[in-house]
Amino acid sequence: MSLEMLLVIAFGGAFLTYLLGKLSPVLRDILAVLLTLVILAIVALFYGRTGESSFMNFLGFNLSLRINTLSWLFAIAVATLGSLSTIFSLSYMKGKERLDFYYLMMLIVNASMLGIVFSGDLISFYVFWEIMSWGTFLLISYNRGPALAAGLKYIVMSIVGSTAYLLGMFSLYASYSTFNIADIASRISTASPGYLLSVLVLFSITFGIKNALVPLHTWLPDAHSEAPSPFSAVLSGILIKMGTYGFVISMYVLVGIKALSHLGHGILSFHFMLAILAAVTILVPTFIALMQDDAKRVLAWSSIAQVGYIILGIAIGTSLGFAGGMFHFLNHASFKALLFMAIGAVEYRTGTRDLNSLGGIIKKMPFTFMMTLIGALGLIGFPLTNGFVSKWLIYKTLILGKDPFLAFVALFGTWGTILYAYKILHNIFMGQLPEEYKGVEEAPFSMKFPMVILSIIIILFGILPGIPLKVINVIGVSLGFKSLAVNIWGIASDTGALNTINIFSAILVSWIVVWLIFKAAPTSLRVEQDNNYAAGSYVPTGRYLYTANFYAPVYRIIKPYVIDVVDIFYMALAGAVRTLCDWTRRMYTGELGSYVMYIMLFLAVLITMRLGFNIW
Amino acid sequence: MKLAEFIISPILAFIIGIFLMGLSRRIMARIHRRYGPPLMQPVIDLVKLFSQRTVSHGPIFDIGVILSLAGTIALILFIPFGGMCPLEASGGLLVILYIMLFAPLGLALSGGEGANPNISIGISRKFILSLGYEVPFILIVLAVMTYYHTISAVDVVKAQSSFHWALFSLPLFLPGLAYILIIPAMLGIRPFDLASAPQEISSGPMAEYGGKYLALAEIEHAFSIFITIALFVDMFLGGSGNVVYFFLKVLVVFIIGLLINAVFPRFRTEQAVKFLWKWPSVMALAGLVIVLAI
Amino acid sequence: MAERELELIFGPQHLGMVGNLSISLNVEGDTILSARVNPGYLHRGFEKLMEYRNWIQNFPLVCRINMIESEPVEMVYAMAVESLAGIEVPERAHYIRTMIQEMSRLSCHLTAAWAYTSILGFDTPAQWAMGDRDYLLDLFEELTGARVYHIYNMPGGVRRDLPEGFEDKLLAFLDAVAGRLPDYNSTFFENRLFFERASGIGKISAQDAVALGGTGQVLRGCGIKHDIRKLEPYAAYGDMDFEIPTREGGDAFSRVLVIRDEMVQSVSILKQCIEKMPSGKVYEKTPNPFKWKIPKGETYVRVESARGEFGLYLVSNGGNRPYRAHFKTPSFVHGLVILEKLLQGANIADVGNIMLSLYVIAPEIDR
Amino acid sequence: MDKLVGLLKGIFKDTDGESLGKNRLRVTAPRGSVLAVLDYLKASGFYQLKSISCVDWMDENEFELVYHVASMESPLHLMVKTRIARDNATFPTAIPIFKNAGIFEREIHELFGVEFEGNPDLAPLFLENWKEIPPFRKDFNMREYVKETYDSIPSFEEYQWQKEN
Amino acid sequence: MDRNNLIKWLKEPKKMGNKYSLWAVYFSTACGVIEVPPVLTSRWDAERFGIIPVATPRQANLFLITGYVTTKTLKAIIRTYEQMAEPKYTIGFGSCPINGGMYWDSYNTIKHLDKYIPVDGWIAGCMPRPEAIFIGVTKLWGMIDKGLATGYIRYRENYDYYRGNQEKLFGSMEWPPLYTLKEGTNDG
Repeated sequence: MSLEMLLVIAFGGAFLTYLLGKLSPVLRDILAVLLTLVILAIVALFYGRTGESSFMNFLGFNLSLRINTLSWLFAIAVATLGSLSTIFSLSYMKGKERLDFYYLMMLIVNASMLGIVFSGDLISFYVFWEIMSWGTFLLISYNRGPALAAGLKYIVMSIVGSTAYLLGMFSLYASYSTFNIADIASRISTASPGYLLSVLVLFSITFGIKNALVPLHTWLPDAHSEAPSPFSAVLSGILIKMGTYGFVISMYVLVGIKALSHLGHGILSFHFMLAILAAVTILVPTFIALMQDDAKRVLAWSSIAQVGYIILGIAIGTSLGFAGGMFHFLNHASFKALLFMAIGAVEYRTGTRDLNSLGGIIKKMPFTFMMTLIGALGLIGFPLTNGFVSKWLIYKTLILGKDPFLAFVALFGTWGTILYAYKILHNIFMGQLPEEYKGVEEAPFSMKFPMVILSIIIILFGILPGIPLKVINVIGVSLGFKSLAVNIWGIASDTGALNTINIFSAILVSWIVVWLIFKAAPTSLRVEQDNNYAAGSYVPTGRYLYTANFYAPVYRIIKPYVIDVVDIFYMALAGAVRTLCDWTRRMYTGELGSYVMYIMLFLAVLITMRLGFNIW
Repeated sequence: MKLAEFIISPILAFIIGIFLMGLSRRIMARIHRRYGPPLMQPVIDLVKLFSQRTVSHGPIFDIGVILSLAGTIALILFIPFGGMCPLEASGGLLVILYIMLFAPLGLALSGGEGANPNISIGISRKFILSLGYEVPFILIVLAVMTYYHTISAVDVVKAQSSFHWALFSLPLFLPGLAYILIIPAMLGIRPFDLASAPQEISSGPMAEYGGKYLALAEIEHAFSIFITIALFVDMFLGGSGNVVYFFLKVLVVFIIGLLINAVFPRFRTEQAVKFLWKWPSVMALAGLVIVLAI
Repeated sequence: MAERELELIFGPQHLGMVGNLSISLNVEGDTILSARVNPGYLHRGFEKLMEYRNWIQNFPLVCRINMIESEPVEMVYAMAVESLAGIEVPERAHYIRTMIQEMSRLSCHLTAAWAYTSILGFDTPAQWAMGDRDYLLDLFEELTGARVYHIYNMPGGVRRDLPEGFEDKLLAFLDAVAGRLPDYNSTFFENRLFFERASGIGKISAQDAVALGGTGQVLRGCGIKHDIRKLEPYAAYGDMDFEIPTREGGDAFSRVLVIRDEMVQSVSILKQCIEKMPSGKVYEKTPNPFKWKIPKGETYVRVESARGEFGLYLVSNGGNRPYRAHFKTPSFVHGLVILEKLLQGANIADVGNIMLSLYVIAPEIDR
Repeated sequence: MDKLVGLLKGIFKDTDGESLGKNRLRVTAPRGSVLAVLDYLKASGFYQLKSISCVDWMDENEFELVYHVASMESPLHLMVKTRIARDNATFPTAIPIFKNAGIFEREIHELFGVEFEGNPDLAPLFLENWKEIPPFRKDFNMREYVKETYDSIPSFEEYQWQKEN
Repeated sequence: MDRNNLIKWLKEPKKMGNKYSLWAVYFSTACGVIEVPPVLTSRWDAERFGIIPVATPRQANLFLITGYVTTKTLKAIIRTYEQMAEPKYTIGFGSCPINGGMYWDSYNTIKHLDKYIPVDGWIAGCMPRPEAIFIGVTKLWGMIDKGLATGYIRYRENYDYYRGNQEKLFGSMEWPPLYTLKEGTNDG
């Protein structure tokens, strides 16, 4: 099976599904699931393959597809999440309108993501990138109303990103007259640091927007909360990671470690700046997430913060940090998708995801609770989940790299994460069950199944982190990092090793001991929720649940400091642009002379910029 | 030998923790100008609690409290203690930092199913407080790890052998003091007992606990007294290869902490967080800067 | 977004509740939106019970209206009966009454100090205060035979004269308490954390305090010099030289400090009592209680209890039992009106703090 | 004191004032002018409503409402009294004049059954599930009630004896 | 700890634990509570015997019903008592819960507490002195030793009687029965 065939199946299947939907919705559903499963199987079979093939000649440029371990890792994540979210969609989307369109877009976005990771040159990368962006836009605004506004916000920022990408791409072409990534990479080491930096900055804008790196994140909270839940899982789980892929490609494939290390030194180096940006991305969104009342908005802000960890690991640029960042990308894909699906299941059953009005759902949806719990534990980075290992790697890198302040931000962000993760768990599942949710049922099988798979991944990679770490180590080595001493249970090292098996068995044994003690004591009486301490009174119905303003004291402390300054800035900017446009209308005088003058001015600016690059 | 440590160190920790609990009640009584309970009182309480028949609110109510104690017991195995550290090569201080999460998270989950707003408020306060004390605590741990350039607790202890105690070294003096300031917050005792403030929210997370649940929570508290102080002894007082010396060091630190908390009332939540983000954090930060500068 | 309000029930079975009272708090986050005090857990219908008992039988009854400080209640009832029946009280009885009033005030303030400190979590001064109060109860026991309910005041005076050597014991106690004051100051009143917990909490303006019917510490904490002992001296207070301590803040901190200063004044009044104590008989004989009828009439008498103005409106229809008695207790207004007002917008951590700084004692509300 | 009585009599024709010993003044006013009197008193320095008492004069089939008002500076204490009919007793509320009047009225409403018009909160204060006539009325026989309610409940010994036989 | 005690501890740890660790519900039912703070604080120091006040009924095993009980309080007492962990002990404190005491004719206080909840021991007097509380507690110890403090078992076994009496007084109760009622008893 070749890469071209895969993409043909992926895109063709998507359109076939759309057409089949006109005939029979059931067949459409089956085909969509089958298609994603087939893609998953094919991608899985690609494991270990490397190679590049040209598939098309476009205006004289050779467009090529390429596979290596790096793209395989991303592709398998795409394919897994794609199939799971499609299965999840089956019951979640049931009864909604324009379903053919929904499935078409889902499958096309998946296919385009596969296209991105398998692209061997900048042009096909760009084409797939645009398909993905527009498909995402259509899916985000699927629900219309506020969703349309969120989608517009997304696509405007996406276009800005694409423009930056095009600038970078053409600039590279101008220098090396090829679009092929591998060709550019082999020649770029001779370029001046200033030029490299400018290209990197341009690409960083593109990928930073997709990756929702502060200060380019503002599209994400709206988009995540407005999109349909299965797509939110894809969006947060893998789609924004295309930005991560872009960062890896531009930093370590295009430019390469060696050239990268020459870009400035100490605090003023490129990757240190990126790391600081990542630290800000961890810190601020974590606390904004804490203050949200909509479950999906909490998760959306949390996605931004977690992306911060990924970029932090990758930006630091040691083999341990790179491994941590890459592993965290996988982990984030698993637990954030799981969380979005679980919230989706709750929303599907109760009709709301408002953290203030839910409560006590654990009595009705214990399975969904367990899944949310596992997802939340992974998010926190609880020992025995995969999030722990990746965060441990990142922390260790930072501490031993003498960056304790970045480490502090990362660790502190984790404690913020605990707060909002528990808030989600508590406000949805814990506490008293309100009257109106007495009739809620457990999620259907097609929702349970993807959640189970994801939770198994979380636990498995948490106890045996060696499985993904070995793959990541291969990638790292291929990119020129030092090889790590990876075992199946973690990492051996002189400065503090990690052994998850030890942790697992210690906790298991002490669990058994405590459980035996617990069992030896008299059995306790199971009581209803209204048999509860209320200072001697009977529990008032429906008014005995603490959810609103869950962390009120913290809110009061942080509220003056934690505001989305960036969003406010962009909004002000948008307002200013509108005024500016009103003003510029007056420039269209209709006289040829003035237009000529504008063009001259513009050229002058361009020339100055060009000169500026050279001087730098 | 190694295998025996797995059994001995939790049991010793339990004995020391329970002894410290009894001792603290006794010392507090003397400060109150009264006689105080027998030293064995915590054990008597535990015996009684385990014999009681109480109520449960659901499976997570049980699992949470078991998880919290299990995590704490597992944590003991990672802490160098009198020459023993059964799981020394399994992640070091970073893992300790994370396994310390088991106890509050387990209690929070268990209490959450208890479906009582007092519990929820208590948990919310507990997490807020932990957000408060983790700032100085992380800074302190980072200062220690950066100074000794290792994340392994055993190596930190080794580096302080032959009386090169970190508390009396220039860079780590301030973090050491900061740690003493945050010990009551980490243990949730006065003046930082706002999570379980009985006069405000009816003992918060414990409100629905009785019998064995309370007993497990008490044991967990005994362990965490030991762990918190043992970490201090390991990081700043050079640990000890001898259990008796180690115990003496723990005792001294504990009594100093006790005298502080005898005369202070409870903070309000915001005041506690502001205090913790102010003095201990500034001290720890100063220590970290000095460590980096050297 | 729908905001969910929580109804948090504070009391009666609650460590933060001193007395048997229930407050249901409407909470969002940790802020109280509104509070509703739910009294009645101690309602025995005293005023109704009094209508079924004759004038003397009511003495053991009325003192139980306030368990913490029974003296002012006895006093006010005795004064009301005396005023209706036109009985003159001997001078020495006035002094003894003054003395026992002040002892009772001291004991009540120490209880309040215990309650207030233990709610804030000051275990140490709480334990000390309660321990010190017990020595005062010993003195009460020697004087009256009971620790709590003394039934010492009678119409026409007090039940019995001071036992021998009582003055010395009282003086020794007063010196001991005054000697403890620095300890209390350093651990409690001058503790920085006490200031942080109490200042600005439960703030009420002087106008509101008057308009809502506040008395005692509530007024004096707002800087209003209002004290029945000065305004309308009863017993032997006219002969005593003392000051009315006031503070300007109007918050819990000021009210608690006023309580402390009042204790200092009480000690001084007690010392003056012992100094100036005249000799003579301690009670005026009254008729056979079963045949005692009091002429038709009505009266309102008031004393300054530890918590503020304690009044009794007593109506006689010429029979051998009261026709109607109505107590004006300080906690009634403090607990039902001012407390509800001050709890609005307060933090849930401060419920007990505000309640006890207002000196709310549940049985006084319920009667 | 006499001056005040004179003043009051000058403004409100049907009021009557009488001194009751030192510092006590009883002002009797008919139902219609009580609130006006209170309003006037408040304006002339009697800021504080201490309490409202209610006396059940069953023989005359009247309730007597006594408003205790006092000033902060002078020791003078005024009792403003009025009589209202006992059957279906209603009276306008004094909340507009004295903010704390509501709670006293709530108490009287529960214990005597006087309906205060305009008082928004007349919920039961002390009693729960009270089904009898208001307990402080003179025609409520307390001892009879106690016998019926509490003494009729069997003791544990009686119950066991019943069970065995 | 002398040898006798040690043997007892080894033989019957449950009983000994329950004896020496009486945790009291903090419920100021009525005026009797004014003698409880002195007992708990430095003059009398009940913590010597393991008696401490605790916050919620779930944690407690000793219920001191201090003084007269009004109907409103009785409801709270029953609720609190039912929420306590077993084994649990109640002590009626003062004259009023025994037979109404001086409120024998009050319309709002119940006269015999043991008609509504089981009471293991009584301390008479108004007020009982702190010493009396200690005597009461030692009596309770003796009862625990001999296995006589079985109020909670009596409550469970005769729940229909107690619940019936409670419902007679309150009309209907908000919360469902704690134990299942036996047949044909819940009609009063």
